[in-house]
Amino acid sequence: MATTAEGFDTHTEDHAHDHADHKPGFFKRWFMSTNHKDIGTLYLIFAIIAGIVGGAMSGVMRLELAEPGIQYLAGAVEFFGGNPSENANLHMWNVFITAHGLIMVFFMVMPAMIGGFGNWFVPLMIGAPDMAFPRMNNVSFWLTVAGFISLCFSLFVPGTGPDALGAGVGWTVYAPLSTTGNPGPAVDFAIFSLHLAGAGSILGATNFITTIFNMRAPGMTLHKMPLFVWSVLVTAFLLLLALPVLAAAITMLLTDRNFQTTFFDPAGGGDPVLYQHLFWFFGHPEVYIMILPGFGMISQIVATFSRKPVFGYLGMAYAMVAIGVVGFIVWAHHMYTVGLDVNTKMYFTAATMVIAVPTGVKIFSWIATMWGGSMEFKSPMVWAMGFIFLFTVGGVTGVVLANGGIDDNLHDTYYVVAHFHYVLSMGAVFSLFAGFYYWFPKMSGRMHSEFLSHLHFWGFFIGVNVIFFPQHFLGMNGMPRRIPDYPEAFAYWNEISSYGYMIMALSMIVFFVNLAYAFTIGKKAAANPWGEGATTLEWTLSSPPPFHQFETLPVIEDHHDYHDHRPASA
Amino acid sequence: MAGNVNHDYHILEPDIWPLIGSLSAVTFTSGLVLNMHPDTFGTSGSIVMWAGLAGLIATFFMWFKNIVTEAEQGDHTPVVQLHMRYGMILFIASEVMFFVGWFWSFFDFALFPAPLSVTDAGTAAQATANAFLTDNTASGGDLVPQGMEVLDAFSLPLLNTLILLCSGTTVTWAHHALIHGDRDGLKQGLIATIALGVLFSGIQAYEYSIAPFNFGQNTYSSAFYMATGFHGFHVLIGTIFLAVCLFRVYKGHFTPRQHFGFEAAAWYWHFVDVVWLFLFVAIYVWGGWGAPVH
Amino acid sequence: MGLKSKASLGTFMMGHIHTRLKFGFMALFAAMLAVAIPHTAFAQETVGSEVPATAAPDEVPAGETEAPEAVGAYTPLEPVEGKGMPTAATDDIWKSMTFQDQYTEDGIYALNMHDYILMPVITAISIFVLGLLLWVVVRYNRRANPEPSRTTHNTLIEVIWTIVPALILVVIAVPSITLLARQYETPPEEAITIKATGYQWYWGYTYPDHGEVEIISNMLSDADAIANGEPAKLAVDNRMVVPAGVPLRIQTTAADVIHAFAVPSLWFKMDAVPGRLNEKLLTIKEPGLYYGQCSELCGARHGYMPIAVEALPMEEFEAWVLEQGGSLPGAEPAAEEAVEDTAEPAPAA
Amino acid sequence: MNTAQPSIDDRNMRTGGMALLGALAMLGLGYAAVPLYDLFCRVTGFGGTTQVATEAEAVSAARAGIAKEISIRFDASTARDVPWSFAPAQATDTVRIGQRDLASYIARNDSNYPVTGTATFNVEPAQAGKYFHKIQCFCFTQQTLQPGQEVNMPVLYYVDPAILEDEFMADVEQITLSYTFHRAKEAVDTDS
Repeated sequence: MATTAEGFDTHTEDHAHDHADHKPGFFKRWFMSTNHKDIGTLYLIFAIIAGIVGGAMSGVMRLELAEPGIQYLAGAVEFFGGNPSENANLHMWNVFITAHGLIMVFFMVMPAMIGGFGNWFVPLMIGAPDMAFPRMNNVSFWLTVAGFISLCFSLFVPGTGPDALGAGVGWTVYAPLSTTGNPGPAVDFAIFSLHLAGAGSILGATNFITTIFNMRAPGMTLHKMPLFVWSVLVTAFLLLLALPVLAAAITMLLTDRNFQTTFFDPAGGGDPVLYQHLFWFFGHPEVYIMILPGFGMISQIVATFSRKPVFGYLGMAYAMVAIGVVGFIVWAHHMYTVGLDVNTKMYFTAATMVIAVPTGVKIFSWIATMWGGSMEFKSPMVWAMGFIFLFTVGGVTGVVLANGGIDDNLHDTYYVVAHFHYVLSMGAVFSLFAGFYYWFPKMSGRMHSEFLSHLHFWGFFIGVNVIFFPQHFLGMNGMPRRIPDYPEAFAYWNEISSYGYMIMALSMIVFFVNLAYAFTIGKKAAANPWGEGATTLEWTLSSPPPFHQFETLPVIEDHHDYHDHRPASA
Repeated sequence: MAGNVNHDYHILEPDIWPLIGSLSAVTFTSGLVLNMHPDTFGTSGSIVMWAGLAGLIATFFMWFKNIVTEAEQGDHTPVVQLHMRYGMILFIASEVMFFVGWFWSFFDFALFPAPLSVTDAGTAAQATANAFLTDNTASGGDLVPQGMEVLDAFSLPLLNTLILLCSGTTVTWAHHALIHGDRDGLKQGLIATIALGVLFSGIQAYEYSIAPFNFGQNTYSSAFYMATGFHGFHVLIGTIFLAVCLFRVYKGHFTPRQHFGFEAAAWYWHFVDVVWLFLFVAIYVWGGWGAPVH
Repeated sequence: MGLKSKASLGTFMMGHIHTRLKFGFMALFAAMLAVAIPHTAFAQETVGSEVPATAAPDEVPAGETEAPEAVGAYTPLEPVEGKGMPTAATDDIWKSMTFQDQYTEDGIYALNMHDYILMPVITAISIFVLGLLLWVVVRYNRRANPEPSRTTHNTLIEVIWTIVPALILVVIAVPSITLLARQYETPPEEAITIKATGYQWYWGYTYPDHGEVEIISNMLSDADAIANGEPAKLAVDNRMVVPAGVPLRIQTTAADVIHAFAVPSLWFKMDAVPGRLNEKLLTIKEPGLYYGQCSELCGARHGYMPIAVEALPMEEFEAWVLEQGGSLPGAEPAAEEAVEDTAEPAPAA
Repeated sequence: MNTAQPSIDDRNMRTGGMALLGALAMLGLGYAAVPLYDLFCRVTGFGGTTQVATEAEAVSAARAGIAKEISIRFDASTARDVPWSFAPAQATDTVRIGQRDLASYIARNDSNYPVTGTATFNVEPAQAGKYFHKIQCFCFTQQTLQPGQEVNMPVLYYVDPAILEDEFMADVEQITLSYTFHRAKEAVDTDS
């Protein structure tokens, strides 16, 4: 099978050079792009920049939390052009938690997973020449950038008052803190940021669903699609159905703030809890939006490096569908302490625990895929294995939190912070790095250093565990989240957690060194650097693929055998 | 496209409008924020907002112009038309979820109403207390606070319902005419639909102008204006969409076999129609039931 | 105090992995029994065992022991290290890694559920997955197994790994639902009502059954707290004083934005939502000082609005009420409003 | 343009005719909706609003002759920007289930300027809400109090006897009725 990849490669080269590799000039190529691979690259670059910004913010936060008392916030206030005062400094903390959350969710994980890898590899994996709506694809990206710009504006304008800049409302933007509690324009900029990024994501979701339904190569039925494509399909549906509800909710926030409506204001008969329902109806699917593409990538990687097809393919695909569907009916488990009645709480406890079943199916199927395999521990594989273990740890603490009665103690403590960073900062981010190392040779045509990638992995693995594992202790011991200062008793584990950040930050330097290495002295990548385990269609193309691939569509005849490439029209 | 492309998909040339459109969007929203906070930003907001809006409108115009040009060039093969069908269906699905947000808040207020009443208290509280013991009127726990007047569902709103339903039939008439090659019927049907759409918007605007309550008065009025206002906005978009189709008909576009632009407009129009039926039943009839009408 | 017994109770999985693991599976079944056994009996031999249900003299600082005789003289309770507050790792590393000791029946039930059901189960699952991963690394690497199998299906194992997790969840659901039902027991009519109102950024406590006593509770500065012998960032100027051992009806609301009234050692957390009253039963088992913090983001000083619940024997509580100018239920309400000056409070700057 | 055969014209005519008929039918149905819906509501008692008690219902509830009593707690809160003293005249009261009772709240404006407030209420425990009926209450949208002015605000209520059949209410011994006064929004605040 290794030979088939090259076989296809030569085939494309027959006609690749006249048209397929004709690239437009710099501005046209990167600012007016209608090419899914270029747009995917733009998304990845954007996500890396946003990740640096959001990561730097978390660095300031970990620094501040390293010991009790307020040490660094005044500097942060000055950095954004404000006048330090106790109020402004403490408000700046809330601005940081808000911006860190929004950036990491909307401008790092989502653009990287769906915009970056989704754009790059969904068309390649289904044997399509591009996305269904190439121009709309581009506006999806630029709307995400526009949203980021709006969020950046919010950091420099008044939040609670003329001296306290930025939106200090948390990424959940709960009313009334976001209405009467933060009257300045910062929250309006943040709200519009979500509108813009959300519009971009809805258009992107439409694009992905259409592409996946309509542009699969001849012979590739839904049940022959690679699992990554399945994961993006489910994710796109979640985006399509969840984001508009968020748009409605934040529009109501906007009118409550500026046009005297009282949707969430009890003074006019409104209800602050209504906002939480609307937000979490979006917010819970959103967390699956952030992890499902990761599931897909891990499936591809595990199969590739075990040199074995995915175990229980159908179970894996439908487990993702099940997670997506159930994800829409569990939202109120984020609201256990608002005063829900007992039946509601029991329902949401039970429904939430149900999600553990399909998730367990996925974990065990990945292990079963490796079982009996011939595993090779290339960098993507170690990241994938790290993902499986850490996501399990994050998942089981989710089972603890699912219990409404237990959550009475843990709600809004560091235990929750630890839980969602285990599933996101480790789950989603590990899968992002796994996917990055997996596809980097394909995208860039260069090989990264395996040594540096492994070094990056171990540094990151140790770093994030040192950051977040002690946070379970802090949460159980009672430390609330979103506070810049804490009782002395919490100092020890906070200090350790902050050391973990240093380790993690160092490992990220290794990552960038690795990138620099790959682009300067990295070897040229072969069409398929991973060997016979890599069976999906992208490995049949050159690295990097031609500017326009599959000008003759590949024909799929067998699930595990994508090498037949007779022209469809023949 | 180059000669050795062996598929029917539409590979587009680079385009500047996505970039312009996105930057216009953030300019527009930023202008809105500036406008909302004149205390902080003075009067600088309007120009930013209008600049952004102009950019947005230019983007929409150029974007659709390009699509139409491409369609007329024959780039829209059957599979590309199928893409557009999927795209439009999915877009409408997301719009449905957008309205779910409004209905959610409306039903929250309707089913779990906060008790606000506009009965004038006066100051003679004890006298009022005595009156309470003999008074039979109910108060408290209403979606529409007592004493508040609502619009009569069976007056102009009913007329509007009929107008929209009627426009649904005229757009179908136009569609059938198009399929059967009856260009005159197509034009007449479209003109009738657009006229009904404009009539609807006019009546809605008139109704807003005479409504006995305003946007920020209470939760009923806020939910009312939000839901019907966004619906009205969609009617406006749909009317423009149909008007563009009419313009294209006069330009000789659309064939009995290929006319997705028209179909998309018709789908959108039916979506707007169905949303109105829910609005009419839920907000006008059910929500306003029992309250005094204006 | 009770260091040894504590280590065997609340130790986290890093403690004695071998024993914990073995214990974990047995605990699963033991936990089912625990649900059936009257919770009090169970509680006595675990968390409750280290502190007698009634206040032991050594629990209360010397000055306080005379209190019963001197009714009418309320002396603020001195905090007890490690009770009702988080534990520093430098004092007791194991205790700093787990829940605070619980002083309510529901809290003990929940803690037991966590320690004897959830914790063993999640630890076992994590270790099981880790073990499988290590096993495949050792056994199925390219050198050990050069020829991969082509197995992609095994209906039996797929059914098993769907059914078994579902069964484990059912096992968890039983005590979970029981716990929820217990937490929703409504307060009896005679329960003493305390209303906690969240403000930006302090708490107000009113006692409607005791002649509208109103307490405004601001955080003490670090220096004052330490001078008082209390933990900094948790100590307050005016505590929420309640009687121990009797049912309390805790009601929460807020005057501006959403806050949350949370006391970890009482397993109690309830949002304070403006325009809405939340209510929950709370019975504190024994006198003591229990600290908590606002647990819903509420603005700049969110981290600086702690909660201090001071549970006293009934007669001392009544003495405190009278000292605050309040009245006791059944007696004539006090005419004057003693705490008038606190009506327009300002947060400690 | 109309190159079609006569049959298409015919079919168009038929379609048009059917559309006209449909429109007429809808018009008729639309106007018939008023009396039909009215009739429906009169028969079913469904009026699109919830928990509004009338004197007649209260009387019939009282006539049910239930001897069981329940304790009612009255709670009063003010939002931060309402400088009023606002409290119930009595913290608790015991009423016979089904019996009407009158409670009152007292509000006094402690500031030296007129303040317009607006009240909202809720009932705890939440499941009791649907059994707690207020026949009359003071939930005025705009209650303006002059400096130092004190008003007595009565609430006339009863507890629905259906409460006795609800298993979720079986161990509820006290129901709290809570009122919160908020500052009336400036946009509709015509008094100050």
